[in-house]
Amino acid sequence: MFLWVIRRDLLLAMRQRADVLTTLFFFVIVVSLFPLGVGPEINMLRAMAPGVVWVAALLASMLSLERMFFSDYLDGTLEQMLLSPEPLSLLVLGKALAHWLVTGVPLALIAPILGVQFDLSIDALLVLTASLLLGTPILSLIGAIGAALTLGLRGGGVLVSLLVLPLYIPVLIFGAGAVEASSVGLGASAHLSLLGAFLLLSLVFAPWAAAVALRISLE
Amino acid sequence: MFLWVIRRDLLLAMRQRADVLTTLFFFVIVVSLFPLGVGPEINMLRAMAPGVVWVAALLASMLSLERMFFSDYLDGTLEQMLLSPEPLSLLVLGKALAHWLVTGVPLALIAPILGVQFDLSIDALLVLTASLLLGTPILSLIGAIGAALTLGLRGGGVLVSLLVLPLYIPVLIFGAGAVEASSVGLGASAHLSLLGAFLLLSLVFAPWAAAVALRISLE
Amino acid sequence: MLKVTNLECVRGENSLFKDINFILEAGELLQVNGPNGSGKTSLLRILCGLAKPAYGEIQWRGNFIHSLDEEYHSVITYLGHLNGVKDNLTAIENLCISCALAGNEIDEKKAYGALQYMGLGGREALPVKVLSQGQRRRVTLARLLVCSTVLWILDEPLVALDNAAVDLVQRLLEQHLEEGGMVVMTTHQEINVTAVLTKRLQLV
Amino acid sequence: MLKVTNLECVRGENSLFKDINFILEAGELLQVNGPNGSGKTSLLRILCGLAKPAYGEIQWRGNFIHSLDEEYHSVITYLGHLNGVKDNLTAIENLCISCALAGNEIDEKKAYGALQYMGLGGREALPVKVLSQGQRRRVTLARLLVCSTVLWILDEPLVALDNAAVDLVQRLLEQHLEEGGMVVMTTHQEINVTAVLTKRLQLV
Amino acid sequence: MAINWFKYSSPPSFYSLAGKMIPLFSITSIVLFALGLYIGFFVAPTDFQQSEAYRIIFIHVPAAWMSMFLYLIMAGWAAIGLAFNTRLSSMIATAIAPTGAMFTFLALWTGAFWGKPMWGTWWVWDARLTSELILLFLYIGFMALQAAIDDPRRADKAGAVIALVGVVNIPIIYFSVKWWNTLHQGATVSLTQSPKMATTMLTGMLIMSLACWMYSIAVILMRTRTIILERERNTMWVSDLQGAA
Amino acid sequence: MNWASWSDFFAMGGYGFYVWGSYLVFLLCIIGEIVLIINRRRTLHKQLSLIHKATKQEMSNETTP
Ligand code: HEM
Ligand SMILES: Nc1ncnc2c1ncn2[C@@H]1O[C@H](COP(=O)(O)OP(=O)(O)OP(=O)(O)O)[C@@H](O)[C@H]1O
Ligand SMILES: Nc1ncnc2c1ncn2[C@@H]1O[C@H](COP(=O)(O)OP(=O)(O)OP(=O)(O)O)[C@@H](O)[C@H]1O
Ligand SMILES: [Mg+2]
Ligand SMILES: [Mg+2]
Repeated sequence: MFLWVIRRDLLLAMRQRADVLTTLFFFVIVVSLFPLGVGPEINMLRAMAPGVVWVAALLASMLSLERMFFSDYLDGTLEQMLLSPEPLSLLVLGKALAHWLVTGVPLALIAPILGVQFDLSIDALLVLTASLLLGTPILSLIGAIGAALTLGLRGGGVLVSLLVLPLYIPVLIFGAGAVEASSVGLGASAHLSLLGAFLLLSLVFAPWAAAVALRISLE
Repeated sequence: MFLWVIRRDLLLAMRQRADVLTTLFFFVIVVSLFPLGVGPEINMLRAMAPGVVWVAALLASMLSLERMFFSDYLDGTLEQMLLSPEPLSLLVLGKALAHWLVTGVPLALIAPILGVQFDLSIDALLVLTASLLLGTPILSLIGAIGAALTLGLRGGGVLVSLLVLPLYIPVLIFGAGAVEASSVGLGASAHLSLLGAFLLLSLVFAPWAAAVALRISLE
Repeated sequence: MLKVTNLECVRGENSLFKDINFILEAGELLQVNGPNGSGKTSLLRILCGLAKPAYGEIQWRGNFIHSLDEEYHSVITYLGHLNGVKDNLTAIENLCISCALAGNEIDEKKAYGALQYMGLGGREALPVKVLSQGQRRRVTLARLLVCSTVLWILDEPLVALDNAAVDLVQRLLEQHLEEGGMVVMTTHQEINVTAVLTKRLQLV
Repeated sequence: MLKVTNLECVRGENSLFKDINFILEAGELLQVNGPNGSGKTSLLRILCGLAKPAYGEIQWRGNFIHSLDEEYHSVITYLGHLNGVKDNLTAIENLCISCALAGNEIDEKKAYGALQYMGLGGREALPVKVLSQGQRRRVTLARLLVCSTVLWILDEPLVALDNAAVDLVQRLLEQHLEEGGMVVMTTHQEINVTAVLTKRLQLV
Repeated sequence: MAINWFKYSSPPSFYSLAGKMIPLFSITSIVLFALGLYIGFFVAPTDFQQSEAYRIIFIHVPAAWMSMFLYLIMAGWAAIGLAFNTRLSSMIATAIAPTGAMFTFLALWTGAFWGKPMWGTWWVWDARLTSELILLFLYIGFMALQAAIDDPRRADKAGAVIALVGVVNIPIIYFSVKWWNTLHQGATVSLTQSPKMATTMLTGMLIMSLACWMYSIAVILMRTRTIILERERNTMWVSDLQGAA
Repeated sequence: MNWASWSDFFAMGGYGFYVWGSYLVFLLCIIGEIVLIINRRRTLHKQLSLIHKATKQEMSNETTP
């Protein structure tokens, strides 16, 4: 049933490919904006690359949050989910996972190409991908809470950013930190394992909190 | 009548202060995320400051675009504007100007404070403010086209970013370029006058294009 | 003076109506009837130039409306399904601003009088969001009192109004028609307006 | 078996209804009537636990529904104003998935049969967005054929349906009631279902 | 003649006309590709500066040219659709976008694969490269906007506006090498030693470009036919077509 | 003829990776585009024939009784 939710969301994403691609291109465009703003000096670009890629990933993931529950809310599917005999938090977990598969994974996979534009080393590129793969599910999980809280509110887009960006900060610090550590030769494993710990924590708590938020928003 | 549009939008912004503040906070948060992502080296931060502030301004201005026509579209005011005896492009110009007064000007005014955090010199701070004051109206004007085109579309938020960010790039390049030029001791006047030329161009063409787009979207 | 020939409207893939022909002279009322989704709103939007017909022409005093454009806008007043009032502005601000946007600036006193007439006395300075649905509709309709246009195009003006307000609107329409104005309107309710001539158009 | 005592619902600042009491036994149909905005949808949402009442209790087989929670969900089927079908999925995908979400996985053959019965034969593999409004409603209602729940809570199930489909739904309800099921429904249309007992609840 | 044009601007007759033209253009493009590749790999000599790496030119330059031409043509058809409300021209514009985006991507990709051996880096943020990247974003924005709008007539018009606004980018790409002092120069290749080699190279490049043209036309016609069917699915002629099939 | 042997041809004077990397992607893009179009056309035809069949069935249902 958990699997059904994921399956359904992926099927929908397949049918509305434009939505998925738009997020991806937003990510690419934002990352490409920085060199244009900062100038083409390759050393500086290399140094700021991890931060830039990670901030862009944060923003892309955040902007696509609105989609997580909104169309289901509009067409009544969310009501049906609330009435399902399975625990709601499991459903939310499914939706967050689907969101990750649809936004986080493509971001992580395309990030190395962008990293090449910033002249990152192979090692750093690998760590970048790994940190994004570990970090983006956290973004989807925490984001689910924000998306559930702002469901159907006017100005939801900017509001959700205010709610979730502060919570995203630890992920940003350790995600970007991992890449930097590896590019200056220190190991990235400490940072990555911290990210893993965050992931576990949010896997446990976020679906539950988002489920509560959903019930509140739909009442 | 042009003045009435501006007056009305400012009055509304006054009544819904939360919306205005949210944009401002988004700007502040995004700018503050970078030092977290990139690390605390002050030289690098100083070098990337113009680019970062400008990119954040682009994103903040872009995210608030949705508001430009959307509430008027929902409650039918936009229809009334289309039926006004004044040319529609004048109305659009008024709305873009109001959008600038509400988002662009506060951004430009708060930017020096953020610039101080990046250890910019006084000169550079002044040029930053000047470039933002010259550049943000262009963002509002070009953005009006994108906002008008995506009016009432599913997933409008990310879509508008895809449409307008590429068009924002010249503004970003010359805006951030001006600050950099002044902080390395070259004069910023060449960049600023180019921005001024862009502004004139977009003052002439953007309201007209946005008016065409509005008519298409409302048909 | 308003002449419509062979109008056809296509929404999505099917044609809503076709071969609509009528002439509306000064002092005449045209009432458009039809079930939900039959295209009444679409017709009215075409008449005021907000949408383009798939086929056919609309002439105002002998000129095609798409060639008149802004000139045509200054002789019509269109009130749609939506109220076009802002929740966060007061009734009087809403009235003043919507008149100004329609190219007809009025002073506070006139606006005050119009709201008074519409039975909103004492509520002019409240933000519209605390008003009831019917009261909001009255704020919208107050524009008819202060505008000086000839052709009124009204989409379900009586929705959400109580009997007193319906009477008020009927009297307003009668007065406008007597003065040589024209009205095109839709309504699902019964209405009795004494006009020079009341035409009916049935959409299916 | 479903017992409601002293139910009150408050939306915004005013009370929509209060002191609603009824008991629904196996084989019984409860029809909720009332004008627009009288609180029918609100009542149904409270009955299935989507909203909380301002006052009063709802018991299912002697247990309060808020203590049963997910267990209660597995005995009810709620169909609301909204269809809960996805435009971009096909009819058969929609049916399979919504059943699976309701904790009742069905195979393609069964889903196929249900759609066939609802008069959608030949259209199972089309994306729902190309179906007409009535056909979409039929896709939603097809869930009633394959679910195995006892209590059906239906909000205006007959909307957008033509006469043939209305008959179909009536027969479906009769069969469900004969088998000892229960139905709570609202409708503005006339319906005749032979049930053990048809109760009526009038909201004002 | 005028009547003829009129006839083929109606979707059904264009549909059948395009059906007849597609094989023609496909075969020509296959022949030209074969010829161009043969010249490119076996006739054109090794470049004295770049050795064999320069052979990327036979796809890089055609792809770069096509990316710009196709954008202009797309904007042109879209503008005609916007001005004269002709359905077919808007459909052609819609059909051009994916092919244009593909050639833009290829120009970027092949450029990057050329830059690594020549400049030592996959990517630099110089004016031509950046503006070409923006071109890709413009194509994608056009496609995304049209995909998001359900009403095809509105999609056509909205797409036309954004396509026309984006046209400013094309002169920027083309003249970027002149206006700014950039890494990307066109000169390296034409500076080969003898005029004979330059001519074989030039013929190779031109033949490949022609092949890309033919390919684009064939693919765009195919896509236009599909779009016509999608949009006119409820009309008589499509169901007649279906009944005949 | 520029090439002494096939391996020479594939090596491209040491630039094989770059040259073949470009040409391969070029080929893949072209093939991918054609496949996508044919796919789109095929699903469309399938849908159209389904609709056609359904409407024909309905029409015969209406006329026979
Ligand atoms: C990603 C990187 C690159 C991009 C986006 C790019 C883009 C373009 C574009 C848009 C054109 C056509 C412009 C025109 O017709 O004048 C072009 C032409 C050309 N490019 Fe590139 N290019 C890239 C890398 C390179 C590299 C690395 C080289 C060689 C060292 C190169 C050599 C050429 C040559 C020789 C032409 C033909 C110029 C002419 O004679 O018209 N490009 N490129
Ligand atoms: N973009 C569209 N695509 C397809 N169909 C559309 C579109 N826009 C409107 N329609 C359809 O056109 C029909 C006419 O709508 P319209 O609003 O004109 O009806 P109406 O007569 O005003 O109805 P009501 O009495 O409910 O106001 C409706 O059936 C609607 O579903
Ligand atoms: N959040 C809210 N704040 C204030 N009032 C509300 C709120 N939500 C609903 N209402 C009001 O509660 C009333 C009951 O709505 P409900 O949907 O239950 O009516 P209904 O009987 O189902 O009507 P219909 O026949 O139109 O479906 C309406 O008048 C509505 O305006
Ligand atoms: Mg209507
Ligand atoms: Mg209801």
